[in-house]
Amino acid sequence: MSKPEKLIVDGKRLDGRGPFDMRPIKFTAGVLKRADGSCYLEFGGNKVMAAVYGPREVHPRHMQNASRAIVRYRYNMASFSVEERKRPGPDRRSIEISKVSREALEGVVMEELYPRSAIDVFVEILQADAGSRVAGINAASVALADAGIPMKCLVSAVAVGKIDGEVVLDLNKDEDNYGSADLPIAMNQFGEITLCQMDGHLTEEEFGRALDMAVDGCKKIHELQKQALIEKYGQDITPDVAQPIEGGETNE
Amino acid sequence: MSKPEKLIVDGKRLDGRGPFDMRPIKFTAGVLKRADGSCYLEFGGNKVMAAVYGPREVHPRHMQNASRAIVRYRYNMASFSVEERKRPGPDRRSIEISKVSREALEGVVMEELYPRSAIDVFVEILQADAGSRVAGINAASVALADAGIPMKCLVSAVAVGKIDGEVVLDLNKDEDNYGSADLPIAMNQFGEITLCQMDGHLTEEEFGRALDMAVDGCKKIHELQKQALIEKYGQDITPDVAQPIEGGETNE
Amino acid sequence: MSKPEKLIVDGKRLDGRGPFDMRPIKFTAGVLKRADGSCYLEFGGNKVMAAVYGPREVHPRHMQNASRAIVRYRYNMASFSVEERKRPGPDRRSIEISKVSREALEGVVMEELYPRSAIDVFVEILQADAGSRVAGINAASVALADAGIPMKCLVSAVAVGKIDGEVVLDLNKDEDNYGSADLPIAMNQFGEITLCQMDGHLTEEEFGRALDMAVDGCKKIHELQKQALIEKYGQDITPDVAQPIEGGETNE
Amino acid sequence: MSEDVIAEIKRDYIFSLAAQGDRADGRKFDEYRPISVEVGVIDKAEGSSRVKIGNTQVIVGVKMQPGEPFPDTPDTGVIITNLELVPLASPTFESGPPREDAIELARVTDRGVRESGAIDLSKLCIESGQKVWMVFIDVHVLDHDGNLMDAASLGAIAALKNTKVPNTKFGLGEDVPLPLNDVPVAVTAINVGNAILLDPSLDEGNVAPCRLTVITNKEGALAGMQKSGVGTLTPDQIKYIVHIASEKANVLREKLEGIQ
Amino acid sequence: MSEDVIAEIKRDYIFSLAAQGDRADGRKFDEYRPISVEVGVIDKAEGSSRVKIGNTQVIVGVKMQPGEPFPDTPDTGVIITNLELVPLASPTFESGPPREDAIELARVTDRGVRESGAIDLSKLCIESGQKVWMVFIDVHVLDHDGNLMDAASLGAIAALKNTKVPNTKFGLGEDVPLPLNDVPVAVTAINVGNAILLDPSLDEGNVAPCRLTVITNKEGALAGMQKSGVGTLTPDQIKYIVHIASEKANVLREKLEGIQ
Amino acid sequence: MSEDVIAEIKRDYIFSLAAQGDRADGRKFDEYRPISVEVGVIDKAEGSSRVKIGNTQVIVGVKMQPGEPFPDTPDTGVIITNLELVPLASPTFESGPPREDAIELARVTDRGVRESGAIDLSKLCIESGQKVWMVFIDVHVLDHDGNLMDAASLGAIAALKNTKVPNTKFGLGEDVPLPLNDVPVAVTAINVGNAILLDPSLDEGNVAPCRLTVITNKEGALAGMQKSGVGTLTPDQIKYIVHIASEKANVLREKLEGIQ
Repeated sequence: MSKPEKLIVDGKRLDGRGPFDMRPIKFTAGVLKRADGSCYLEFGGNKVMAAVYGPREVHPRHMQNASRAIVRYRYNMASFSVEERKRPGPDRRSIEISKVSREALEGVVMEELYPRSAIDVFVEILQADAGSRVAGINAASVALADAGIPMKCLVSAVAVGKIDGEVVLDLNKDEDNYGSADLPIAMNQFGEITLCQMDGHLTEEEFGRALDMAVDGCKKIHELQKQALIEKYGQDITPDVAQPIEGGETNE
Repeated sequence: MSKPEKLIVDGKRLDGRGPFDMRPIKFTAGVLKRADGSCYLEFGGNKVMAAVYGPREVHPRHMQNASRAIVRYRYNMASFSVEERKRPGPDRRSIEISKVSREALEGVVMEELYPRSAIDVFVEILQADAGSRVAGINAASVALADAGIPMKCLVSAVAVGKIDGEVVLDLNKDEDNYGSADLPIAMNQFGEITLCQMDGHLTEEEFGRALDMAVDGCKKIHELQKQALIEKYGQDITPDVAQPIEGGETNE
Repeated sequence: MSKPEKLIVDGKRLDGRGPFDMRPIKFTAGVLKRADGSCYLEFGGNKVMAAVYGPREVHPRHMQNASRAIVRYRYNMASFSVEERKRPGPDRRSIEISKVSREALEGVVMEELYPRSAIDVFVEILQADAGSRVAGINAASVALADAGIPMKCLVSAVAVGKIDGEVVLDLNKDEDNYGSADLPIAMNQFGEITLCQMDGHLTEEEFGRALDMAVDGCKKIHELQKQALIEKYGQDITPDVAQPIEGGETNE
Repeated sequence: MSEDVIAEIKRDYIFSLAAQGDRADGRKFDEYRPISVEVGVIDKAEGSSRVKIGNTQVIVGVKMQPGEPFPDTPDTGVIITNLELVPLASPTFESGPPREDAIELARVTDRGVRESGAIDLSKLCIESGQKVWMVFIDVHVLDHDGNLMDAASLGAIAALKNTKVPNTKFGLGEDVPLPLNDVPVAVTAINVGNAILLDPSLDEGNVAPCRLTVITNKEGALAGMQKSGVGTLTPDQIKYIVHIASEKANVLREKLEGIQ
Repeated sequence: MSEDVIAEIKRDYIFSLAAQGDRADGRKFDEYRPISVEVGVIDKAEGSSRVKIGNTQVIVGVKMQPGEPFPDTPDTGVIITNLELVPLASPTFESGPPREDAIELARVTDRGVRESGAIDLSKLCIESGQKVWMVFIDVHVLDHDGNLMDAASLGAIAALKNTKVPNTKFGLGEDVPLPLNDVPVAVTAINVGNAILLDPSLDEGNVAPCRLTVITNKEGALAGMQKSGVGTLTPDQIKYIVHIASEKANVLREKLEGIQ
Repeated sequence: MSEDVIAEIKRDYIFSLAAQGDRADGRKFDEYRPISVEVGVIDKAEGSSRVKIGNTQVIVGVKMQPGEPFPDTPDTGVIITNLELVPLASPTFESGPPREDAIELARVTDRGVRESGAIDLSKLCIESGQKVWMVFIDVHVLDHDGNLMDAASLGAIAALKNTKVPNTKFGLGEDVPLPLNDVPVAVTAINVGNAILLDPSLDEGNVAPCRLTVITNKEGALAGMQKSGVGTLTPDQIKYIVHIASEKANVLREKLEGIQ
């Protein structure tokens, strides 16, 4: 698509969504035989497979941690997942995404239960639309639960962006290409932010609104994640989070 | 050479050979000082040096096998061995050839005698004509014997191909370039196939004939290997294989 | 600069120096917080930072030496240190320089005091003029002393070259580009040569004079190194070398 | 129980079943697990497929872009086949550059497509000596439950049948189907004792001394073959496998009919 | 004492100080260590800077050379940002290819420059579709005593302000200053207990559960943001950090005034 | 006996022999082991040689192909020298990218050829600024029994003397001999106690504190020099080695006479 004149017409985005609408999302838990846990996610045009192995032995041994499990995360794009064929193997972008995605999930995993072991999270982007990193985190979170890894709660993620000067939820590829800001956010069920990146241009006020919008989006995604697990297990296996907290205290 | 009109004229191939003839072959065992065993082989235009080290300690230790020796095989082409200079170092082709060549030899080595150790086979292609992989296996087999590695028997290898619609033994480079099938085969003295690859186009009937022709070729090469070892040691040091078996039973 | 007609005019080099003059040299010891020892050196247009860490543990363990410390040396050019941007990371030139520089210093370090440990010397060339390898060795030597590593003595280094048919001390970049020989030399305080490389064209007689000139240059540099350490420590901390020896016996 | 002991028990079980004419999952010796072939699963690719053989699952994407021909074949398109054993697909796969197993699978898949003349490469010239179509066949293994070779090969040919030459994207006219000549099919066998089993499951593949893959074309002629593994096969065993592989290939080829 | 115990003691010390409104080096929560910015320190570079924040020290060199534009932006210069955590700068850095920390620092520095539109890339076209200026920003870390992110970002922008387009060298006319539009500044905060501290020292950074870097432009709008580390931040904490980062950026920006 | 003890015994033996004016293989201090030089051993190369010094054995192949000149030397051919310490040649060599020893050997060999002006590179221009001959000198070590440096250097120059510029292959006329100006020769010495020994055997090289290689041209002038190893040499020792190296080079150069 070449740059359209407007990305929002009569309050509707070009794919017909309102500012607060997310693209169609479909989680399926437990789709792989070999992995200990897995999840296939279609999130708009993103097609994402996540698998979890572990807790398992760490090689080489000097990477072991004597007091807790280490979490490893590999975000990988299939060569055919994008418009122009991508060379196989990690590049700088995927290394950064793997790092922040791991950090987004690591805090909810009860690592102290499995000293000296590794929990491996593998995310394959089979088709990439905008938002593949948040899609990956969402699928990985369900795959961790499917693998029976003890967790404090699930992590949910979504991106907010700005198009035609308006803050909107969950950019698609065209909106991302021609939009002016991108804010991927991940959140745990306590309302705490576990991933926060941003590039583009946002005023402080716009940022505040965008962040609130992301928090709402994450809550909706959490419901879908929970449903996917219920579908597979016939019951709610997500951790029981007594009272989600809506932001903590600061020294403001 | 640009493509000739015919590759077989009056029943003779362009280098004067008949369909069942192999190119000149010369094995020399024990040609290197440092290696535990070695063999230099000229096989048509192929010039191949094979060396064996071991049994020796394995580094890193996690690659050791507690119950047997591991066999490693490196097929490597010198930069100047081919028409257009080859970049040094392994490429995908040489990695595949190293794998199947190792598998072709591993079964005849008595690995169980040397737990936790490695037997390293290094094959340098100094000049490549067609059939360098089978030349490498032939030389490696003699180098293993020269190194005194206990073996059940030698392994012998040759390629069969198809040119001008005829199945012929041991293609040279021009025949390989303009031929229509290539079938490298390795065989142990029990008549069992240890390497079998094929590409090109062969009917089932042609394949059957080609395989029989390869079996005959391997037997001839085995004689030359044995002679090379006798030349060096003054006696036949090849293992005493009671009764070579001509094919096993199947559930046909 | 394009090639000038002459590099020596009326006995003076184009930058005004005589044949025996070195460029301005300034050592500053102890300039980094994190390193155990460090030295910043401006040597003509060279800007060099050297740091020393150790003795410290060696990973992986199989690189340890049970009877002495290992010395490691990394010569690295910043991308922006040369006229045309250099790709980050080691190339063949820097690997060779790291090797010979390590060998130039290793002999004066009392390695036997620290078995199983490593002494790491890191040299960053922030700006390169001719002679960056000798500048690196000079700075590294001071950084080793600054780190308190026990040494038999300091090592000093300088290059001699030939321009317009004359042997001169310490080539600058233009002289190096258009000169006809380059002889980098490092020497310990016993008058023994620890680094000696040469390329270009020198008669045996010219070489003899060049080597003598380098020996004199090293002595001058040694004084500057000693001063830099006195400046930092308020006293002479360089090892007490009883009687520097002016060349050993040979079987001439 | 140690892994070695478990492996030993599995081996004995599989061999003694085979001696009785049986397999652990009840299949006949020459019977494949259920096979499914979907195409068009990746919109971003010029062609794509998802193939399942039992629980083994691969996705293949075909991308095409103009590039320079090889100097000695100035009028001929170029095939580049790659296969990734991503660590998601098996506890034994590792991150990092492809290892010999992945390279072997990719190269055998590639030879099957190439040597059978499956793609009519002469129709993929854009400008002689300057520009031809590069056909990238990328096989992405998602779940490794045995017999990757046949899944990769079947996936590749299904994705190629699904491929449109993206002329529009590069201003070269209308998109057209990739010109195909043949439909090569790989059939993999193992020998377990004196039994020859097709489509080895993961456990069967692990205990078998070696595998033989036979790639045949529409007419039943051989286009490729690869023995993989340390074990041996007699000439008669090989001839037998070639024979049944060429028959069985016709059954697999039916799965590809109607696909486009 | 084991390293773990020392780490524990440091953590307790820093947290309890913060609870009392204090920091180990006596700074206020929103106070930076002394900052120095020098430019023109590398003659061989088109622009360069040496930035110190406390003992943290980086050198940034900018090199420019003509190169090919990306196909989709034929009239636009290209920015390539690289950062090297050379082992000279810290006992914990290692030789070898850049690891995820170095890549993250480089990419966040790059996005700060890029997304704020700091460089007027439209003026870096030499010949449309054929040749544009490539701007290489190389950050070389010399001493890592905490808060590399802000030092790298400040160093990059200082070096860019110091950069002359080397037209002479490539026969393209007179050298001119690199055309700049904005001066983005990164401010990094950590939360320690309930305290938000700016410019974390090495020890503070090590014990903090995570960092948040906020990059703002001249007008106080956000151009980039990056949370780094396993810990969490509440939305309110993030909003508070955004607010003070944008204020503090003005103070840092003064250090860059007059530089050219 | 441990390896260390064996090494100690060898060291003592070699040093005490040298103190008596002797060597383990009975050679004089300035005597080389038997040298053989063959050329034309690899038909696929434009030039090739096999050099043996004692049991040390190298094969050198020279390949030539047209390529782009460096921008600053548009009329000058390009030399690329590579040396592979393949693991076949010694129990201590390993597979993988070349390590510092291989790189040093290649670079010293390269400098010897280059700095002596052995090849007349000005005659290797095909089209100014566009196309020149690239001369690839590949040294393949087959058996490492000491003094690889001299074998590599001798092999390189022998292969160059054997080289024909492959004009025919690239449609550039008749093949002609590679234009050579000089015949640089490397001579390597060690000091053992107070003895200077040429052509160190493997054991001698291992126990010597360092080596000095001196490369001289036909006129006896120096074209290159490299000290390798941790030990030291006095200036007088170096001058002495330079002197005898230049004399001994004439003897080695005779081995190259008549070669083409």
